[in-house]
Amino acid sequence: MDFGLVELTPAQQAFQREARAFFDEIVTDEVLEEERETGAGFNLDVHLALAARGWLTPEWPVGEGGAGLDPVCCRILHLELVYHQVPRVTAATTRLVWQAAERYLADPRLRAEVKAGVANGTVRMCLGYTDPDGGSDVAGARLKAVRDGDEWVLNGAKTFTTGAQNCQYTFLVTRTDPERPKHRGLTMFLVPLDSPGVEIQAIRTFGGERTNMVYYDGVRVADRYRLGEVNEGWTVLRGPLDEEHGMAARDRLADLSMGQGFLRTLEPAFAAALTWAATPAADGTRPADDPAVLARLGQIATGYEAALGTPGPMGRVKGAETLIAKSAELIDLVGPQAVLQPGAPGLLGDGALDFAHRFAQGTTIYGGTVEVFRNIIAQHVLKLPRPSYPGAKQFLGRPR
Amino acid sequence: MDFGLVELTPAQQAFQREARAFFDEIVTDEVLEEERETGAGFNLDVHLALAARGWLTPEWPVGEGGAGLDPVCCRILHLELVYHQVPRVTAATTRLVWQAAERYLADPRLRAEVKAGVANGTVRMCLGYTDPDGGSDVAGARLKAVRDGDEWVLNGAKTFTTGAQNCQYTFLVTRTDPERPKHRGLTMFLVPLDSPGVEIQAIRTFGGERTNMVYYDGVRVADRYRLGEVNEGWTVLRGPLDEEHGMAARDRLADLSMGQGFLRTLEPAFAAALTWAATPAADGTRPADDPAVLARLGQIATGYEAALGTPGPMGRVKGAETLIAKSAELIDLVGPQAVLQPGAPGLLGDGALDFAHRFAQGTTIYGGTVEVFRNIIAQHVLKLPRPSYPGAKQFLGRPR
Amino acid sequence: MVDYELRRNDPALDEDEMAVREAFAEFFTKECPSSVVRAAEPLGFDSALWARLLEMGVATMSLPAAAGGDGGTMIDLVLVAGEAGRRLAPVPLASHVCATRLLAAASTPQGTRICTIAHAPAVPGVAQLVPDAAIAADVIALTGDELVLYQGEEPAAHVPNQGSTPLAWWQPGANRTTLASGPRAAALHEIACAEWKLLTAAALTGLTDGALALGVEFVKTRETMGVPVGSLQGVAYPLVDTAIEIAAARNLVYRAAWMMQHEPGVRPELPLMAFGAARSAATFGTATVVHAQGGLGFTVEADSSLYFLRAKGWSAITESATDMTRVGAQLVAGLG
Amino acid sequence: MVDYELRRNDPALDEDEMAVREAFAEFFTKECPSSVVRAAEPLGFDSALWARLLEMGVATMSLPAAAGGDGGTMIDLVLVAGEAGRRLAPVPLASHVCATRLLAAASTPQGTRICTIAHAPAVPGVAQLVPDAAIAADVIALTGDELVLYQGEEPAAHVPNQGSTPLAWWQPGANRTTLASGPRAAALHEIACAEWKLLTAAALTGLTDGALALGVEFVKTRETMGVPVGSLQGVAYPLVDTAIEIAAARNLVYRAAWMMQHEPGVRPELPLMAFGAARSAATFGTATVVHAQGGLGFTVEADSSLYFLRAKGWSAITESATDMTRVGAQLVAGLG
Repeated sequence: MDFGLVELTPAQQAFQREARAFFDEIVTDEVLEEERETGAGFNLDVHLALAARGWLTPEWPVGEGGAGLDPVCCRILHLELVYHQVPRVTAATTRLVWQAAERYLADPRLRAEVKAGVANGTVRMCLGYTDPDGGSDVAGARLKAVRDGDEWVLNGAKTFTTGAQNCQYTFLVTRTDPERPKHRGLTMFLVPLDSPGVEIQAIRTFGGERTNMVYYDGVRVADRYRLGEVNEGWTVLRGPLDEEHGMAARDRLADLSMGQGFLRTLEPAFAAALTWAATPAADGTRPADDPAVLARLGQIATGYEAALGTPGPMGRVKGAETLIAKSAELIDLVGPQAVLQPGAPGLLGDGALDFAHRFAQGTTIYGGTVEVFRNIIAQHVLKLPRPSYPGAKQFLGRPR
Repeated sequence: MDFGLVELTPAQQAFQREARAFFDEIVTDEVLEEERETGAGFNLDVHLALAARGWLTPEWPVGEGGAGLDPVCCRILHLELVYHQVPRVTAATTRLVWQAAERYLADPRLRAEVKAGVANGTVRMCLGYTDPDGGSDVAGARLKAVRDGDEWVLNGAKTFTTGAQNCQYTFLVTRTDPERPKHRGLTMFLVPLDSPGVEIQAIRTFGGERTNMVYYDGVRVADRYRLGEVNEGWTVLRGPLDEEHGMAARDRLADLSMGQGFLRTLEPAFAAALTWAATPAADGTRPADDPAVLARLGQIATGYEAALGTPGPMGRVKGAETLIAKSAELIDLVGPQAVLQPGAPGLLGDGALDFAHRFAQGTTIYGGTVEVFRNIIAQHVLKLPRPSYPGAKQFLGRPR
Repeated sequence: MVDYELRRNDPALDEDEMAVREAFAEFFTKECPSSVVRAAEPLGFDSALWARLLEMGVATMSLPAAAGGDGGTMIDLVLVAGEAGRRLAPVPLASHVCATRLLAAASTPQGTRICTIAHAPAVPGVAQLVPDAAIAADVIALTGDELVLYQGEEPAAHVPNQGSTPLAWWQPGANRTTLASGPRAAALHEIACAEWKLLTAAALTGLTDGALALGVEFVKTRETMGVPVGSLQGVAYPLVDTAIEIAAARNLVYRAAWMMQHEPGVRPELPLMAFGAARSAATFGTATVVHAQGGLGFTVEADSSLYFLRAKGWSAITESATDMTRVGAQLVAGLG
Repeated sequence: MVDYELRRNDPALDEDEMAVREAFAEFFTKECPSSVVRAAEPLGFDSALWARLLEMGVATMSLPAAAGGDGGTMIDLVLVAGEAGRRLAPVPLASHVCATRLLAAASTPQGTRICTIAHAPAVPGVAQLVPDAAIAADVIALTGDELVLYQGEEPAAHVPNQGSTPLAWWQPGANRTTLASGPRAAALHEIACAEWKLLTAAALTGLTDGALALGVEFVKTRETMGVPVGSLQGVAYPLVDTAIEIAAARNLVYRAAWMMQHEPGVRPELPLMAFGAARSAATFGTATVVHAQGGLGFTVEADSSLYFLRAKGWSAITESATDMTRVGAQLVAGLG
């Protein structure tokens, strides 16, 4: 057990100063404002500036386009990215897809090309998992891929392909054999998004993010972009899914909770509420002078701290649901000022309360709904009997 | 819409005074102490005293053993029974079973005999629904009834037959045809509990109640005790079940919430907490001087009031779950004194806080679990699609 | 045991009440589809809709005939507010109706302009956020021990906010008319704020019911694993719980309205309780519906998003941090 | 954004910690089956079990070697308390251990008798409910600005209570030894009470985990409608949520213990938070397990009933009404 402060070496301290100065410079108000408006989770200049330092792939050797950072510096870099609110959704999906591409791209030249692009920022990748009407049942994908000589022809659509407008490739789940059991008829591709027949249509969420519907109309993709064997897509897919679902091991510096990325949104909101509580009104009284206000702040903070330490898939559920519950409670407590939005005078903490409450609602869905995670916990942690559904021989789990 | 006070006629006022004086006299400390110890929900002297006034069947005509009370007086009587904590579980199950017996007993002499006994207190009836291991799936009953000439031979057991030790009959669900779909192979009987082969074994709950396991070992029961047709037991059973599930109409004087019977347990607990809050400590301060304490009392009272007005099966769920949540919150608020039990010095409100918290846990099960009620609401109120289970063509609902 | 009061327990609408509810249900369904709600963003005010609503007499319906009203009741008002909420109508219903009632109670003729109420005490030079002040130049507020009608030249500047309501920072101006003073001023103001909370509670309950209908419809038709999503208990139960919370809040709103109308002052905590219950039903219910619709519910094109944003957007625009403390204090005081 | 602290985040037990947990898990599994728990009712004390536990050094294991201890840590103690909780051990673990640590901190030799702590200030002539005072004649309390060891002739009279704990009304007697005075007295007492809450939080977390195991086992085997009960989401999800609450509370207990041990005073709110989280996990979890077992879970013969009654029975015996206010106050104070 160890919750201690990490003592930094002089080199690590220098790195921390360097990173902070770097982000202070490149994450300008314009960058943040643009991100607020577009909700893209991506800024090309910032992305390329990160790439220039090898910080998109910080743990990779310098010779391969990385920065050769040790785990402590990687953690510092991660926390600085969070602290500076660097738009980084597309950077994250790119890393996720790379894991599968590295392992399953058969063509070494293409693999090397993608790898170099991931590091230098010119190759960015997004997730093409969800069919329209498909919900969480990724294995039920219907987008069709039909072989035609050395090519495949794709027809169908994917929704929630976040970042597609800024990516070169999408990690696409296709149905190559509708006759086989649903998990056995999938094939994965790394589809170039500049292929003729690809159309990207923006979808905005009330959390402020932009995602996309992507249509595939007779898109032809060469067989070299296939990942893994034909009809073995489920195996290929499960790597990143497991990563997203946090079944993978984590080191002792990393966030304990898979939901911490969500929970962090609560921090500025809570800080805004604390500031509100400590600010005297015209008559000199502070909300914090009321023990009932303090008690509610204490309750909310307790929920946050409890969620922070909840590991793995449990932390995923707890993080999302804590963010939803506590952001709402903060708004109830603070009142009118809490629902102001950017541009309003008297905005508390940059609108963090309003933002947290809206953003929260997507977090029970991203990368699998909380129900998917509850099913995982029921079956893999509690070992409860698996429910049987007519349409599923398996439920996002391991093949039997 | 009408939430107004009922203005009593002089006769109704007189009745109220009479009822209060009557209960003040017959519900002695000994009666309450005995009930606390036995958890029987029954006291023979009290039961017979009620019968002597026709108050077991208060709305029946005087000539049939009732008291001919108008609805207002019936309501007064009911509220006085509650107010005086009269042990009345067996009186209630008797009334419930009588509805089926009145309609389905084929033999007029037996019917008249039972009716007279219900009114004069000598016939008391309990519910024999649940097979051991049977849970909420009443239609899955396995206790066997096999015809032998003009008699039936019963073999099996029922659990949670509350009041059996004080009853003359049990309303028994039996399996008469194991070959037919499960809802079509049931037959109901009114089984005399003094029949040879009946064995009653006490079960105590931590809520303080006593219920029973009842074993039926080759019990012979005459066909005249059969209720309704052979294999039509589900129809017979549904009357009282629907009544228990609150699908039946209710008049405007009655409790709005099916869960109010449970919720009432919260009232003395809340009153005890209010008294605690208003009592000065040695240094003169009262818990109620702390706004945080007031806020929590306000929250709890709000939950209670909201539950009070929740009608039908929704009120059943809300009543039980509000009682569970709020009794726990009251204990958390009040602290050590809240968990004291009768006999302890410094007991608040007769131990109402401790009692409410323990009693609460049974209320999500009595007469069908909250899950059964949620299924009913999902299907009959929201019209959501019915889930399909391999073992059920129907789920405590109407036959298709 | 705790002693009882023998009351009727009947939330069922009578014929007249039913007629009011149905008339307004029909009105809002017809006049206020989601396209109207969207078109009114971000200010949250549709003047044509409001004009038609005023024509229906909504502002004055609950006033005594002597004050130009129809002798309607608080019950009628919560029914109207509930239907307005169900369709997210962008109109200053609660503010203007309560302000109008307040003017009538203070025997002051109401004008033709939209009027609203400042919920916190007004201090010259100190701004407060006031619901609907971005469309109302007339604001009633408590200043010192006086109840004052402030009449500005024009409404205050709108501030962007989550629920797209006409919220504005407002401060008392020079054009003031005293409506009442002393304890009566405070009492009138407190009643008006309680009425505002009650009408908002009614609107939130209707809002949640409107959202639930969208969620139920979605899960009936969407399939996963070869079964309708709505047949899974993990999906169905939260929707059932939403229905339960709506029923609970609605009847509490009804009871509070009935008591305010027929036995004013007897249960002053009920409007605060109703507001608390309705707000929590709306918070839970709209989040549940959004979630039941999966990723789709999270998009701005889904109507459920409109409901979600107004759940907090309508309830947070009044200060309520001390409501529960006040409820608790009233209950403790009731002991003596 | 809020600035960060670079800390390790590792709740995994190291080899020594694992050894402690396993030793005590084994001990309680073997020595404290539910029959022992039942036999100790209603007093809630098994003197033989306690004697064996003392032999294992539980009272002094966390004291410095100079004070006769093994230099164990708060972490070791929460591990022991967790395993005691899992088996509902009827022993005064939290009280006696915290009192012993308090005596050591005040450089007072501990005696051979069971010692406990009065959580509220002791006023002559005023009785308070003190955990374990029905088996402890030695009670440490804060009186005025002094920390005092009161040594009675015999323990106070046991009062019946929900969790079958050795609870008693106690008041300060004549035989008193001053352990410390002034701010130091208050500080020592506050630390001891925080430690008590933390160990109780650990016990409650273990308790909930023990209950969950019973619930999970039941729903795996019981069938309804032709499927195992546990395959229904309506049954499985609350059990999943119980597991989540346990994991959340456990790691908060660990973190609070680690900080108390290694950076005392830096996060004084953590033990209160851990207590709150563990209590709410126990409340929800034991009720969920009882309910999952249907009518059976509600019977006294079911072991789950023992767990349910101790969830509140162990957590309510200390005053905690102001805990969250104190947490909030500490956070606001941290702003400046």
